[in-house]
Order: sequence, then C-alpha cells, then structure tokens
Amino acid sequence: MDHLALASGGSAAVTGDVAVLGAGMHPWGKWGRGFTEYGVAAAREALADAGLDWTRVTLVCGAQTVRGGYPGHVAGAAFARALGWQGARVSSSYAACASGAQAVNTARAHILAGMADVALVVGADAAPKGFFAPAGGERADDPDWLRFRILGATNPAYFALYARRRMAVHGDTAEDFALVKVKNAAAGAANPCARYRRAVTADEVAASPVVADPLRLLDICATSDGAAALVLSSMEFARRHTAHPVWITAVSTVTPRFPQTVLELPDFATDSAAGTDPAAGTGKDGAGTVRTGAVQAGRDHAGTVHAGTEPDRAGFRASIAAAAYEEAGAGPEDLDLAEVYDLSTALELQWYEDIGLCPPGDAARLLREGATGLGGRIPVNPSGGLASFGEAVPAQAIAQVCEAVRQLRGQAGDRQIEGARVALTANQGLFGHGSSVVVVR
Amino acid sequence: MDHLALASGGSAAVTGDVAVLGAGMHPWGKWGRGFTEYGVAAAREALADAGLDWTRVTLVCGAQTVRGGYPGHVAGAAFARALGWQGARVSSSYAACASGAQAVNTARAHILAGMADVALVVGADAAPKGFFAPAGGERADDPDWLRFRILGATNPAYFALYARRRMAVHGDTAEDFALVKVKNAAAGAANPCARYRRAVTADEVAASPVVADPLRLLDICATSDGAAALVLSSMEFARRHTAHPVWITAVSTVTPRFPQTVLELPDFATDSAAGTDPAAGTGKDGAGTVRTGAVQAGRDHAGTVHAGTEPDRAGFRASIAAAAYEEAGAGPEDLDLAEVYDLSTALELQWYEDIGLCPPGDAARLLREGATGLGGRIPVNPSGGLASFGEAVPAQAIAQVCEAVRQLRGQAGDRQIEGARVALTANQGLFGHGSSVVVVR
Amino acid sequence: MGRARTPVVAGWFTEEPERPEDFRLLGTRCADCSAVFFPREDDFCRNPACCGTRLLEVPLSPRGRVWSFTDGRYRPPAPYVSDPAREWEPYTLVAVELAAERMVVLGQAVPGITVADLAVGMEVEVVPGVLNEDDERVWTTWHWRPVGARP
Amino acid sequence: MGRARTPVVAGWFTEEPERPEDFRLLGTRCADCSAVFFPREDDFCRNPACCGTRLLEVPLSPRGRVWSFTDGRYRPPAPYVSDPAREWEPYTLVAVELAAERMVVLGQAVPGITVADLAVGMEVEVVPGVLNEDDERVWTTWHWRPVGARP
Ligand SMILES: [Zn+2]
Ligand SMILES: [Zn+2]
Repeated sequence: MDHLALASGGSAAVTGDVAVLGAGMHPWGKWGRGFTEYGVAAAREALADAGLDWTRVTLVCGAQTVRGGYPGHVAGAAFARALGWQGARVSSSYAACASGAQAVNTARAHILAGMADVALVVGADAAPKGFFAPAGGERADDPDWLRFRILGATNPAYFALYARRRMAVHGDTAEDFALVKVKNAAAGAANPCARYRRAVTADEVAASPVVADPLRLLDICATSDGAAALVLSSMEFARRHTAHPVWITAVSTVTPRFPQTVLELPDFATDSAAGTDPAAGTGKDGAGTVRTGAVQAGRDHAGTVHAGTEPDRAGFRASIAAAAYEEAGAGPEDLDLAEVYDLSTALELQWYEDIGLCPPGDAARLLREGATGLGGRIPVNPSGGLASFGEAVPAQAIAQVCEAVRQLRGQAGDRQIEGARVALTANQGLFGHGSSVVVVR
Repeated sequence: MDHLALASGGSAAVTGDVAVLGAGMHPWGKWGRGFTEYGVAAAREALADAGLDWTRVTLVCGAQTVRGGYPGHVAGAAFARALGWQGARVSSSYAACASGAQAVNTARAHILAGMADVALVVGADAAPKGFFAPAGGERADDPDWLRFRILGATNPAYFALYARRRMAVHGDTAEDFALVKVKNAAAGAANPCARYRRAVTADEVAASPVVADPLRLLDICATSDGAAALVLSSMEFARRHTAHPVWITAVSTVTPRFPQTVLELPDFATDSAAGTDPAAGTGKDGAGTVRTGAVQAGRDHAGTVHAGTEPDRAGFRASIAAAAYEEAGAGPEDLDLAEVYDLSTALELQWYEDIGLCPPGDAARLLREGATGLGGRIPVNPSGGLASFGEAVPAQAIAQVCEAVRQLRGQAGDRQIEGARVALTANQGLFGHGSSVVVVR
Repeated sequence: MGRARTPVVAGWFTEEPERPEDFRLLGTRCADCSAVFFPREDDFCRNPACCGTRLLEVPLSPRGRVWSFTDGRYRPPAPYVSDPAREWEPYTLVAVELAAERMVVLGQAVPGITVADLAVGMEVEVVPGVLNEDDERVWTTWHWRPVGARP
Repeated sequence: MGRARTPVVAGWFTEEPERPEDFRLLGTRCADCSAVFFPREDDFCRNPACCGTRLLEVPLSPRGRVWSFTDGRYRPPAPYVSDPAREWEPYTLVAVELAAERMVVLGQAVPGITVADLAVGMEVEVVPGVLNEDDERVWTTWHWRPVGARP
C-alpha cells in the first residue's frame, strides 16, 4: 500500500494500546433537550457498561459542540460538572467531525503517558434543523463565513461536487448512491440507537427532492441530537478489571500535506500544485520549479471523463486511514467491518477506496456485489451510518467506536457480524480534520 | 501543605518531564489583524528559538479562541495550515483561560506517550474591545448567556465580588489593589512583548473610574491581541538537541470538587454544601445528611467581617496549584518566581495565598513588603502580568510559560530574576477550568 | 396593564405568589442524597457520589446574609437589556449566603439600593422584581433587599 | 445608478477592469518559492518548506476546465443574501481546474447556466458578476461561464 508512506511523518510508531471498558449512547433523534443531558446519559451508560463508578474516572475528555454559545459550554467541563465535580483532569477537543476521535486520542495519550488510568470520553450535540450555518456577524477573515456569503455553498454543495466528480471520473450512478442509502437504512433499522429505523427503497431515494444536484434529500445525512461515550483505561487496569476487553490500537489525527489538491470544506480552492512536486510528498523541493502541466480531459464511450492533472485520490482521506493502519500494524485485508462517514451516500463509496477496500473507482462495484452490506464480505456502516443516525457532530466519531465495540463484543443484536475481530472507523471534517480509529479484540 | 491531598485523585504520579526547546511571542496590543497571523509569527519565533524547522514538528496543539466564528477557525488546524500542511498530528483545546495550558498538556501527554517527539503549541487571539460578551442568540440553557441576560454580570462584576469579599474578610484596601498595578506596570515597562509599557502610580489607579465597586479601570485587565508559542520535545530529543533545556515538570488541569463552595464565573450560585461533608473531599457520604450549620457573621473592630459557613479558601484555585506541586514534587518554598492570572489586581493577591506563598489573608502584607516585586523574595508576574498585557485568552497561559522560560534561561533583560531555577504559572477560567504549570531548569 | 408578566427564566422562582412574602427562589433537591441545586437540576444529581435522577422542586430560604456585593457602573453588553438612549443607571449585585442550604446565590439588589447601603454579613431577603419591560412583556426576576429596607 | 459597485471581498479579483475581458481572479505568489495562493495569502507562505513572507499579487489564469459542478435547490442560510419574499431560484456552483496553477477554484456560474449546461472537462472562463444588491451597494463577485456561452 503505497499511501502508507504518506503518513509516516505525521504518525508515531506503535506505542501501545488502550482498553475500551465501556460504551454508552443516548439515542439519536430530535429530543429538544440540552446537549449536556444527552452526554450525561451516554456517560452513565458507558460507566455502567464498564462496571465503574464515576468517581473512579481520573480524566474527562469532551468533544465540543459548536453550538450552545460559550464554546459548547466547554464540553469536557460541562459533563464533569453534570456528573458531579470530583477533581478529575479535564480536556475539551474541537476538530469538526473528528472532534470525538480527537477526544479519544487525548484520552489515549494521557493513559499511555501514565497521566490517567481511567478516562471518560463524551461527545454530545443538540443540532439545529436544516443546513449547518455559521454564527452571526460579519467575518471577512473566516473562510466558513465567506463560503456562505459569497457562494451560498452549504455542506451538501461540497458533497454534491464530490458525487458529480465520481460520476464523471468513475462512472458511478445515482442508482449506486441510492443503494448506499438502502443498505444503511436496512442496518439502521436493527439499531435501537439510530434515529431512522425503517427500510428505505431505491424508489424512495429517487423520489426525494434534489438538494444539490446530483444528490437528493435521502442521499444526505440529517442533523440530529445524540451522544456517545467511552470508558478507556490502561492495559494494566483493564487486565485487572475484565477478562475480555476490546482494544484501541490506533487513532489517526493527521493533517493534510501541502499541496492539498482536493477541494475541502470550507475552502474556495485547492492549494496550487504548481511549484511543488506532489510526488515528493512534503513539497520540500518547492524552490521555484513551477510546472505547467496542461489539463487533459477526455471522455470515453461510457461518458466517463478522465480529467485533471492530479490523481483525485492520493489525498487527505487516504492518508488518514493509512496512518491508522500503520499505527495499528494492520491493513484493509484485516478488517471485519468499517464505520465511515457517510455525510452523503456518494462519500461512503469514496471511503471504500480511501480505506483500501478496493482500488480507486471500484467502490460502486463492491457495493453492488453486496460486499459492504450486513452479511457481506466487509460490512461498512453496520450501525446504519449517518444515513440512519444523522449527524451529531461531536458524538459521531465516538459513536463509530461504540458500534465497533459492540460488534467486537458480539453485542450487536440483529446487525451482528459474526466473529468480528478488527474494526476501523474513519471520518473527515472541515478545516483539514479527519480521524480514523482501529479497534480490535 | 494539607491541600496537596485534595488533588491526589485528579492528578497522576510524576510520570516524566518534557523539554521546552523554544518560546516565541507576538507582542500584545491592538493590531487589527487576524489571530492566525499572530499565531504564525509566534510559532515561527518559537521554532527559530528552538533551531528547528517546521517540518520537524510532528504534533501541533492549538489553544482555541472563542471568537472568529467557526470555533476559532479551529485553532490547531488554522496554524498548521498557515505554517504549511505537512501531515503532523493536530489537536485544538478549549478551556477558557486555561486553554493554553491545556494545549501544553495535550502536547506533553503525546510526548510522554511516545506519540510525538517534537510538538508545537500555539495560542493566539484577536480580542474585541470592551466587556467580553456572549455570542448572539437566545440560549436559556447557557449559563454564560443567562448571567448577562438576568444579572448583567460581566467578568469584572465577579472580580469585584471577590475583591469586596477580601476587603471584608482580610482587611485588604483599595490601596493594596492599586499597589499590585503599580508593581506589575513597573515590570511590564521592561517587557518588549507587553502592550502597556509605562510605569503607573497609585494616584493614577485611584483617579481611574470605578468599573465595578471596589475595582477601578486600572484594577482590571484589558482585552488584547497577542500570541504565544512553545516548542516542546521529549527528554531524549532534547538531550540530543541542546545542552541546556528548560523542563516542564507539571501541568495541572484538575477540575473542582463537589460541593464547589466559591462562586465562580459564570455561575449564579455555588453548590450547596448542605447534605455533604466538605471535609470528606469527595462528597461520598452525601446520603441524606443535611447539615444546617447557621451562618455566623461578626464584625471586628477593624471592620473585618468573619462570615460564612465555609472557609473561603479551601477552594478550587488552591487545588489547581496543589496538583501542580504534587506532580512536580515541589512546593511554594522552591519557587523563584510565579506568573499568576491577575484578571484584577485583587485576584493577584488571592493567588499568593492559593499557590501557598503566604497563609490566607496575608497576601497584602506580602505585597506591601515588596516580596512579590522585581528584586523581592518571590517575584510574582515579572512579565508585567495581565495588567501589562491585557487578556488574549488562548495565548495567555502559554505566554506565562514563555516568561518562565525566559527567566530560567536568563534572557529576561531588565526584569531578570537572578539565578531563577523554578517557576510556577497559574490561572483560572470559566466553567471550572484552571491550570498551573511548573517549569524548571 | 395587559402586558404579560413573564419570568425571565422559567422555574427559577415563584411566578405568582399569593402574597409578596411567599415569593421564593426555587431549586431542586435530590430524592436520593438530599443535595440542593440552584439553578435547578431536573435530570441528574450533581453529587458525584450519587446517581439520583429524581429531583424535586424545593423553595430556597427567603433570607440570607451578604457574602459580597458590587455594582455595574458601565452598561453591560447584550443580552442584558437596557435603553441605549437613556443614561446608564448602575445596578447593584449581591451575593447572598443562605444558611440552611449552605450556598451563595447571586442576584440584583432592589432598585435604589447602592453599594453604600450594603455590608458583608448584612441580612437580606428575596423579593419579586422586574428586570425589564418591552412592548409585549414585563420580564420578572428576583431581587435581594436588605431586611428592614423600605419596599 | 449611484450605488457603489463594491467587491464582496476585497482583493480577490480585478475591481475595475478596463475591459470585461481583463477581469481576473487575483491570488498571490511567494517571491521565494513561487507557490501561488487563492484566496490570497499576504503574510506568510503556506509551503511548509518555505519561510517566505514576500507575497506578490498575481492574476490567475482566466480559463480552466470544469472539475465538478452542482447547484443549490434550497435557499442557503445567512450570510448568503436572498430575498425571503421571492421564490428561491437555484444557482449553479462550478469547481474549475486551472492548468497553469494546477489548482481548483470554486465559484458560482453566470446566471442562467444550469447543471444541464455543464459537463466535467468543459472549458469555462472567469467573468465579473453581481452577487446581490442592497440599498447602498451592488456587491460584485466572480462567475464562471462556459467558453462560447452567450454573455
Ligand atoms: Zn443525589
Ligand atoms: Zn514560499
């Protein structure tokens, strides 16, 4: 896997594992309560699952919501206070959609450093209805504000650009995208924590209104209230405490590499690849060597366009997973399941390729074969994914790990993947954030 | 020191030190630029100070501003992008005034865990003029919003409550408070990074308008633009890289303990101490034993009031420093200097007691003796403190460490404390946050 | 008349006391551990040693002693409501220690009380008050008043 | 007339081109490493291998090829400006790959161009456009237009 090399600078060598002793969730939905209540409910469930008292926790890591005024009431402290101040260390992480995994990673670092033995990780949100929108005010220096002001470019607009690009480059179809929704809705129907718990047909997707061509309402994830929590501990503590822990063996929190050649939220443009040699990886040869490779675009008989000077895929998302694989000492062939961020149906397909389940362009084929459905060779989003949950940003990356834990423990009920031993989660957020977690038993 | 025991649950045993290889700052002021530019300037200075190239950094830890829309443009990523994406891990911490120290601690945890060898910590802000105010909107579940809506209680209002309480309980006077400003302004005049660089007289303080009785404009810190950055590394890396590193031996990030009996920002009330026994520390005996100790208030001949059921001081601030001392294996008697959060002049006095420089109530005496001035026995805020800088929230706790580093290296120019070997920083923010860092050479 | 008297926040104090002297701040008490909370907690007890979820409304003590006090000489920012066209009138803030609950509760003093009228340790009582009025509503709140001061 | 034509953001494109065909997006180029930035970087070069601080304004290529495109069928939230009283008219977004700069730049298509008029790989050019108008100003922006399409 040549993209493994991309991440070697940013990730560390394997340094140790941490145990997951407990997982808890507050069901996703629109409940009309505050995020703290959801978070406390999830935390209490995770603690009960771990069989540990709250006062045993020595570190609370919160993933922040961007809502709720004073930055998410500062999530870590809000949860620690609501559970009852007991003197534990606290931290609050923000990294857009990767916030939850960053909170997991902060807990992991403390545990591996010997600075905490039992850590509670919590993410919760109470999301508004409709498009995510920037806070009020005039901020000409804020790219997120500017993209709304100048372009009206919502999050689904970016998802749609990626979807259309896949259609042009790889020949994906709207029917492929709908099939992702059908698959994830079927899994979500078996998940008591999901917000949407009924089967969806391809006809229903096709009948839903277009939001951003080519994506329809049922191609795009909703925004939800929800919470997820994990209790993590050191190996030593876990071995004393339980016979069969589940382990986190990697958390990737790498950033992109310049030039970043894929258009990312909330940017107006990619970096320029002129003047640097992307093959060198780090841009260290950028001393004036402007390359002016012409854009070549051609259309083959199937309407597939082979366009562009840069390979679409040697990008950031692939490097996120590559760093996780490297840290875990594992590869895509080892996976029994994956939870990936299906902000749109089309993005789930992109992830198949970025986490190495198939070569670039083959994702739709993998999907059509049924390989990524429950009962398939490598189920993706057995939880039902964002399609069934809707996004509760700071909770989502933690919820991905919760699903991994339940699958690896054999507690996933009707969506259980038999004998699952290795799971990978992956997501990407605004501003160069992404994360990937590897969970094993 | 009996308060050491308070922190033992929340802090870990001594687990190792990390080196400070570089420190950098962007001068505080009102410059009218974006926070990212300040942060990059500070980061580049810190990297140059460390003699390390940016591409050598494997972890970027940002302290978030609450301004700038999409949470501070997600600070860690904003700095990593502006310095040039190179794949490093990233994190962004938010903990109100303690954000900078939390970013330091996240870097430390990664380093001690072997997950990063060279980490860059950056905090920067571009603060609005006037009172800090909550973001727009209606948020009846946000205590920070509610305190403005219902009480009009600004930050200085809380500082003033503490100041008045000290006057009543300990006999501090407005002249004592003014003397703190005089002392810190004298130090700040010798600091090229300070915003205010001229001597201030007690008469000037007394002539400045009352903002919140008993505090006057010159008793209260301003809001500023500014940035600070540190390059941290493992012991192994530091020993290869430099002959004389400075070490961080403790970072306290503990939370309060229930019941929290001192009124904190942005709260409407303390916790109730009825039903729990504060002496037990953790409230574990809280099973229905409501105690109804009567409030006793009496006034002695000097007008000093001895009031209240709880000792004012066995509180959160003291536990912050106690955890740092415990982790560092040091005590107040070991300090050569301290940087504490003088959000108001009166609060600096409070800190003298909370970090153990003197018994409760003796801070003004210590000040009047000149012990805490430059040339005194234990200089406090030799940088000039917030009085000379003004608050740039996410940068401030990092700037405190920068001052410690410069003092311990003998690079503090006219404000140099001869032979300084041990420094402590301390601060406290909203929502149960506080931090304390111990730096040694 | 006609404008609805509306609490600035719901459930924190007696909304329509039969007699003014029945006005109370309202907190909650955990049915399991008796911990009292103000502002009210309705879902989860915040005693770290308690997992209680039954929190019952309870009136707070009507009187307490001044723990500290200050005033606001400058107009606070929104969401505090004040008329920018009118000269700013300082208000007084009082932190009051309640004996039975062993807690300190913040509030504005009744209009007309200044810092010169207050001292740490002085006894005060909670009374209904008006925070601000707009075209549709009279927003009500709680105020602290020195015991014996004229209403 | 009389309302000032004002760029929605300063310095991102030619404000007053002598001829429409002189309109360009404006980026900056690092004097040390030649890296090109859009939106402009004016303080620090973002090439991680470069410490450059001299960034010079440079016009971007006026033409490129469609990398991808979409539209907005629902009204975007503020700060996008639209008249809530009028029925929402979808706009089209185009991501355009510039050959010389080897970068993709996003923008709205000229009004009237829909997704049905576009294809990945199609050549487009940058033209001046109007984002919205209010009582005081005509806010100007850049638009992408298929080469050969009627202005
Ligand atoms: Zn209880
Ligand atoms: Zn350069």
